[in-house]
Amino acid sequence: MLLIPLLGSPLLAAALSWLVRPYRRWVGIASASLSVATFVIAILLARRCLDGAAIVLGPMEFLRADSLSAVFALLVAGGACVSTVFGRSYLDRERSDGRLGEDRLRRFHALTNVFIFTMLLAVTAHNVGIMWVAVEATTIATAFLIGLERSEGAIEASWKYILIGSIGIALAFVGTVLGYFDFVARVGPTDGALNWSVLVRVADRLDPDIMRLSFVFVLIGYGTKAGLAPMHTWLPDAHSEAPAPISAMMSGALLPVALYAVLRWKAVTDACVGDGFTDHMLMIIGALSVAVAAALLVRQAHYKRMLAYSSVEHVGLACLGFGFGPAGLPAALLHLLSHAAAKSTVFLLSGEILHRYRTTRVSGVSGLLKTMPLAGGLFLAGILGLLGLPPFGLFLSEFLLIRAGFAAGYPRLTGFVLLMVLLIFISLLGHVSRMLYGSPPEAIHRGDLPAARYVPIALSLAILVILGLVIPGPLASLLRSAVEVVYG
Amino acid sequence: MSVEIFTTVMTLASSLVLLAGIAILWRRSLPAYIHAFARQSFFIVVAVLVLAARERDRELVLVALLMFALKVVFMPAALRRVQRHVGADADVRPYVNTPVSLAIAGILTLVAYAVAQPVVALSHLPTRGGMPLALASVFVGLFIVASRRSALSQIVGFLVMENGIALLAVLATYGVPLIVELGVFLDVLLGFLVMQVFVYRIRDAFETTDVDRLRSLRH
Amino acid sequence: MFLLLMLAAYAAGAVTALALPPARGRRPAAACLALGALAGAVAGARVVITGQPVGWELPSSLPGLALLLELDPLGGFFLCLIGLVVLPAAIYAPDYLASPAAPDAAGGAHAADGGRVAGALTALFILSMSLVVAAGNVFTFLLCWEGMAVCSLLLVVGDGATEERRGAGRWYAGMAHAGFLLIAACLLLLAARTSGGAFADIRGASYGLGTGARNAMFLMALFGFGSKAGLVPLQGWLPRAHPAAPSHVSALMSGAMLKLGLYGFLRVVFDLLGGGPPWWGGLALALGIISALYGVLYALLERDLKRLLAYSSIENLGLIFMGAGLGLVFHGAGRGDLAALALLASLFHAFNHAAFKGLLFMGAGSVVRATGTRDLEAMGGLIKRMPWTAACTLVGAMAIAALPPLNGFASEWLLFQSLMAGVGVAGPLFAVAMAMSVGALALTGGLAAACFVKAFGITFLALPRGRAAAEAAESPRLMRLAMLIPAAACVLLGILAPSFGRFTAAALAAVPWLDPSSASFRLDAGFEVRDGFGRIAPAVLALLLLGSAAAAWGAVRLLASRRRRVGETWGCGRIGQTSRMEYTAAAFAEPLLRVFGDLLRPTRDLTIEFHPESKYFVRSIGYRTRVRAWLEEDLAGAIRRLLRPLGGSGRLIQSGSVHLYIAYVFAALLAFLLLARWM
Amino acid sequence: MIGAGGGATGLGAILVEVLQGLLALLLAPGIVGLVRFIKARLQGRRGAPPWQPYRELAKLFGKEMVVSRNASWIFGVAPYVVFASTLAVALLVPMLAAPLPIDRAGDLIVVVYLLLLGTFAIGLAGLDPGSAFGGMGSSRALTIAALAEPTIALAVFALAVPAGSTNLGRIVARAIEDPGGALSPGHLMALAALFIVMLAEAGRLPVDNPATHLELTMIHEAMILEYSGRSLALLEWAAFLKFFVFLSLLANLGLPWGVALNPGASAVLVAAAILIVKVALLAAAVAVLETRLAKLRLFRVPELLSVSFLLALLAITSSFLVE
Amino acid sequence: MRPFYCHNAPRSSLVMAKLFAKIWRTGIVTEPLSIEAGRTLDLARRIEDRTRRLLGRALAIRQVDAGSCNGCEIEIAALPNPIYDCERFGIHFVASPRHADLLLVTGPVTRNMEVPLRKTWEATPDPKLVVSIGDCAHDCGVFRGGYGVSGPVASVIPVDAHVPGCPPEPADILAGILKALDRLPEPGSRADSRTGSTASRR
Repeated sequence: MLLIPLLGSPLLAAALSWLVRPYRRWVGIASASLSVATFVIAILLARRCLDGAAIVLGPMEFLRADSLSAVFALLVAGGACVSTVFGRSYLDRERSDGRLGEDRLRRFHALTNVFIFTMLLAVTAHNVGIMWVAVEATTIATAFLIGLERSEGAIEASWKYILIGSIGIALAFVGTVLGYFDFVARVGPTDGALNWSVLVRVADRLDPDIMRLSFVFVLIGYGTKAGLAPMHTWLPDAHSEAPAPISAMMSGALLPVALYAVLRWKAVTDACVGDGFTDHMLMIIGALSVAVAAALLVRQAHYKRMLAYSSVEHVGLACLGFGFGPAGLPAALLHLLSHAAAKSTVFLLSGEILHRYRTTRVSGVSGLLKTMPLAGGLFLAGILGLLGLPPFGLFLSEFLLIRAGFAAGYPRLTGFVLLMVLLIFISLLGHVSRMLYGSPPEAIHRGDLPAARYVPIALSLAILVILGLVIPGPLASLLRSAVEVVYG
Repeated sequence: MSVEIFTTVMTLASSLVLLAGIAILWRRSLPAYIHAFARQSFFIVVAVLVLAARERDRELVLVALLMFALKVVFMPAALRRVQRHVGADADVRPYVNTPVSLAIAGILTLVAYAVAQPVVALSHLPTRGGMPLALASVFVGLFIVASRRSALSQIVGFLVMENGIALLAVLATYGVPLIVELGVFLDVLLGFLVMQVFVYRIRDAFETTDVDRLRSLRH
Repeated sequence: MFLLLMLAAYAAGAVTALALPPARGRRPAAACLALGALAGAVAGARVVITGQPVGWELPSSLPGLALLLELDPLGGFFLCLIGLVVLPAAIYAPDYLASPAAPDAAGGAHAADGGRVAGALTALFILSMSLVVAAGNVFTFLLCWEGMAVCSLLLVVGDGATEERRGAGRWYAGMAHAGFLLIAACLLLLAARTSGGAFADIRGASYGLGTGARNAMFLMALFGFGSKAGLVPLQGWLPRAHPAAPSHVSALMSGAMLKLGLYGFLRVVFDLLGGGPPWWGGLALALGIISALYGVLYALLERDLKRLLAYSSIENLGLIFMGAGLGLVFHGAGRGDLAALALLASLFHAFNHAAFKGLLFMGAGSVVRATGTRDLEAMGGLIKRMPWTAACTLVGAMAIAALPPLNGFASEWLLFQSLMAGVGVAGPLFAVAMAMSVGALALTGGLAAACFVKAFGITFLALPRGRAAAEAAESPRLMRLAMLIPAAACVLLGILAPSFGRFTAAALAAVPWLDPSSASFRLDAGFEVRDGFGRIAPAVLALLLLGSAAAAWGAVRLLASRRRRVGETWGCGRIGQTSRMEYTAAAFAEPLLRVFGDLLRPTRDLTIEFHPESKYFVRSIGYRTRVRAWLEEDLAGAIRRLLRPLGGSGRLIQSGSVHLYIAYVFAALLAFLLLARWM
Repeated sequence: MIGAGGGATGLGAILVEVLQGLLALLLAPGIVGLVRFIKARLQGRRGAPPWQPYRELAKLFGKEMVVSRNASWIFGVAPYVVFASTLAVALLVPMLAAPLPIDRAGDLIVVVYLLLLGTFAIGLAGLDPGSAFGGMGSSRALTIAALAEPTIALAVFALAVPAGSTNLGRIVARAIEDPGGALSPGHLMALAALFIVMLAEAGRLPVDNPATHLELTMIHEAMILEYSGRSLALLEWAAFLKFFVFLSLLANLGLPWGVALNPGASAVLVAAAILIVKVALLAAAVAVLETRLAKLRLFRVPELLSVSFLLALLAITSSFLVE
Repeated sequence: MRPFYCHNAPRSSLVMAKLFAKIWRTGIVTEPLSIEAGRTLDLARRIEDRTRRLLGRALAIRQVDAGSCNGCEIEIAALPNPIYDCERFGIHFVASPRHADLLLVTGPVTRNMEVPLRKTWEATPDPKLVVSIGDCAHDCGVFRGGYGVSGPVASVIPVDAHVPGCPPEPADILAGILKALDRLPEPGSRADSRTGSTASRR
């Protein structure tokens, strides 16, 4: 029963924002409160799914949430919650600056909530096809959000995003069709033939050759949405041009949702083809992503693009974790959770920085810690978190990842990835230190937002710290049962 | 209808679909692109109707009707309107010239055969002969997107790709479940509309639909 | 029990620093830290003396992520070492940070938050250092190791107001993280066969590893821990980071944190890997020698007081790693008894270095606080205005120059003895290496003496070279007290060296394969090495020196004229003496700069301007000489050059063309399809 | 603990020690006087009598001390440190009997570092009054000391390894017991190296000219340029003592015969007599050598020291690597 | 002469042998100090007993050129040479007034040297003596009244003894110094005569 409010509250928020005319302030508050509610519901959902139970809803088990879904639902709802709550500051300001008319404000709210809804749907849909539809729908919802500001850059970014994203997702549909074809050809048409649970159950009867083919299409297709190299090309553009709350959600939540789709298919393919195939694919593409991110971060001149490439890196790392087998999966999931917390934080703050300094160039920002001590400090903490330093969660998950890599018997690959991680560390830190320190420009306004505004960000950093020191017992069992979902 | 005739008809339809896609590669004007796309969609509708008739599947008939309305009527019309509004742009100076494009299309078809080989091997369906062709039109669509400069021709390329996928779904599995099909239609429609909106925006912002000009975001 | 008290105290220190306003919070926080240091030292000492490890575990719900503390004698020894540095540093910090004059304190104390965060970071830094040596599994070790690096990094950067601090941060961050990743790779490779990564399990599991894997792990451990210890060629961060940090943090970093490089090296290479072939030790020994000479040469030429100390830390860590490498050689040659001797030297020197380098950095901090500069050429004459600081620093300088009967001598003596023991143990190649090492060690000792004569002499003696130095004032009482502690330690550790040697030997009992109870050394009232090969009794030496001095003094008092007159410094009758006539730091080092010119590659720039009327009249002569740390800079440059094509290729990938992007998707699809068909 | 082992115990040993210390203190100026005397004669002069240094010391002790007002307590303390460290070395080096109990308190390495302690102190004292000459002197003195260290260490190495001990008493005792070892090429080369280092450390020609009064060429003199009266006397005495200790060390290492193995009264007296003869012979050799040599340029001193380093290295090679 | 470690060792040793052979042939060339040869010595004031006792047998001299024409310097420079060999009397020159017992001042005191001379005197520890050398030191000689001349030595620092002459002979200077210390050797005493085998070899 939790699934209805989970999916319902963003829909309700979307409807509210679309229907209430003229736009009222309380709509924003309601929207934010509903996203908090969604997060709470996601937590409750996760609690229900702790011990491997699945919640099913609707005809033909239309929706089904097991522990793997719960992990991603948590991630999506959490990211959405932080972004919408903090995003209010962004919206208030854009509005008072007159950069955001009422019409667009309404559209922003409506589309954001639709976006959240589609992501939640993607992770709770039982049917592969519906999941595909939901993921495709995220593209449509976000395309307008990226182009909200209607600058040339925003239009360019949206076009690239929508074109590359649509093509990718279309390829994923080819994979889906091939999988369905395999199923129909081998098992015969049944009810719920495209349902996960059914696919996994009969996977050993499927044809391995076709499943391989299908997985390649799925990997490239959803991988495009996930920002895996070399299909990542839209990502830096979209993330850097989108409004900060949207960048935060896209990076923290959307990319993992695409990976979720890959993971679901991996479970099916593994059960059919046997271990090794998907792992190798994922490892190749993961390592490639990390390397490409490293190459592009070395001389990166824009800080939002920098954060975007860092997303490429982390998605690549998660992919590697998926490839490292049962030990790597919980690491990768933790990695995505921590990454969501850290990346939403820094993306949201990057919006503040952009507003204050009016430039996206690293060289244009200096003395951040002096201009905005609180925001700068939180930004620094978020970046340190992203770099995988303790006591933040990514340290722990990267630790687990590397351990899994070595334990799985890929010391050279893991070593290579470590080298790339080092390069990224050095480059990123160099860029960020240029922003944080030094003397601020002359005419810049100093001071933070009211401290209370930073509460959501502080909370998400607090979660990040907790994830970096102790894995709470419930989360661990959730992850364990998620591993069972994938590896049986 | 005997199996042989059915097979022949379906393969013929698939070939026509592919040829209609390849036709885009040698045509030089946007209206011609749109026309080719409409024709391709029409061939698919025909194929679906034939299949529906053979399988006596009402759902497929519904799908065929939807497809006709959307891809043969609405989308080409919308595209023509957009094209009139934003201008022809005499785009059509592709990155890759026509002979090479055609050669690549041939290679892509071969690749599609190679890739689809296990699928064909596994399938007992009479439609299996068309599956590589459907995959080939996916590839050709992709190639169109990659090699054409105008935003509108990229949309057309994308739609050609979609058509290929739709054909593949029909040939391989006699149609995915209806709800999925409906979702897909909705997505394609919405995606198409969004793209259309952005074509206007690109035109407004850059005074051209040549997406090659969209290169300020890089590195 | 004491371990938990220590943790609680450090945590309380962090909270206090963060919660209270800086002006009121500094002293309570410092008290917490001091208490923690004492508790830690007691806990460590107890473990060393009883030989019974103590442990504590916070289990985790995921395998391998438990926070496992297990303090064995080796860790206990290092905990004592940390305590020795932390205690004075904690006492030192409040007054030091309260002074606005100290430019390096400014980074922490005068940031926007008034130094709250810096205070908390200091406490966390100490906490993570203490936990590193108590860590009982890979996760805890790596967590604390990197935590230590992060805290110290933030402390080094401070408010990042100067390019110096930012540059230091970049260097430090890069090298520390590179080292960390090497260490992490090494440990995780080691732990790959165990379920939880506990050190106890790894010990049992590491023997079956192949030679190649073991060699790789050793190299990773050597360079990983070497980067923390500042071994050449990974030393570049050290002379940048230490000066930039507030002085008590420099003391902590140099005195305590660098030693953890040794700890980790011993833990991994001796304990977990169980030693290896002699060339492992040979490599460590070679790096140690090179570092020692490199460090001391650049220290000698340095005119920045804190950079000088930082270079000197490279030197001392080199000496320490010489001992460790030697131990490894002996172990590889099957001589556990001699290995114990070499490690005794190494550990002892580590402890000594903690005492005197902590002291020297605090002394430097006092000077910097009083004068507002780190430039030696602007100091001078401070001994009259800052007698306490000067006296304590002098003790430190003498100890670091290894002058008997202070502590530095005791450990260097042990190192000499272990080197001499190396003849005939591992073949003729190593015998030659030992001879060269003895020479290098002696040269290092001599250069260190020259270096610290310069450092102390130019800073404290003669006339003030600037106004700040002329108006300097002595540090407040707490800071003086803080300096007295390690100064006393330097003296006591020197005179009571054998007793402390026994303590060190007890710590070595934790390292398997060693045989500290064997005949390689005996410690009673003196040191006896290898059955009488070498013997010293530091206490007797001290008595001898004191007795001689007292006798001389008494005789002079009794017999000689007591007339004494104060006059001017003799300067060939010139009218007045100014500080411009004094020997400068650069001039002091000039002869050695010439001698080692080929290594140091100084650039000299002599410009003579002649009178326009005649070239026989000189209007002005400018002489400028600069010594560039070319090894560091060239290495960084080489890395940058290596990275440039990578960044360039990145730019090619992301060209902005949407067509190309789609082609990527296409290409990736085709490539993976092909891969899938043939995999 | 000192009592155990060795050739002598208890009171007798202490008496020998005291005797040795007094002997060194008292003989040291005379030996320097002897060198000067011989040099004077070789230069065709009458020269001062060999006991002239005693007169100078007595005079200096009786004179007033003028101290710069810029100097600190370091300036006052340094002479005592130098004197005490040199005296301690004099006590550690076996002159009359070997091995004495005090042998256990310190070995050859201690000797080296005690001398370094003296150099350290005088180096600081040179900088203290702020005179340019003092700084120059301490800079040079420490440069030379630093460069001499490796040679000394290697020489110690070369002497200690064959003898099985770094402790001087043991080395000397071993040499007496095994005269063949004392004449081995390794041993001799080590002694030659030590001899060169001795010239450098004791401030003799060709490294430093003790009689110079040209500030620019000074090393030791430059550092003590500020000293007067009793402090100067102490420093001079310490320098004499250092020279004497070096000579007796060389003498007893190279020609160990005569050193008493069991310190009976007569044996010690004989040893003292033999020591004086040996040291006097060495002093004469130094005098002859100094007559023959010109002072080296400062920047050629490292070359000289590298020669000695090479000798020491050869000593090691031939003494046990070639075995 | 080349340092002993030069490459051409055989030649070097030959040179050395020749050198020492020559030394042997030459013998000691020091001449006895003849007081009669000197002129009168002008004792400015009586020297304390203690000073004489203390400095009489070991005297360190710091020479100060207060503005001399260098004539006196040339003569002074002859003091340590083998002929005059001041060292036989325990006299040697030092580099610092701190080490000195006696200041040997030459020349009329020029204005530039007035302060340095006083400072040198101040820098010399007690007990100390000042001996002025040459006529100029006494009364400025031919430089008297010159614009750069400040006055005789005695006008700047107290002078204990004076050796007249322009310039005085080395023997006079030596005799003057010894006279100042009141320890002129008796004729025929050891330090003065050329006795022993070295003399006979001459």
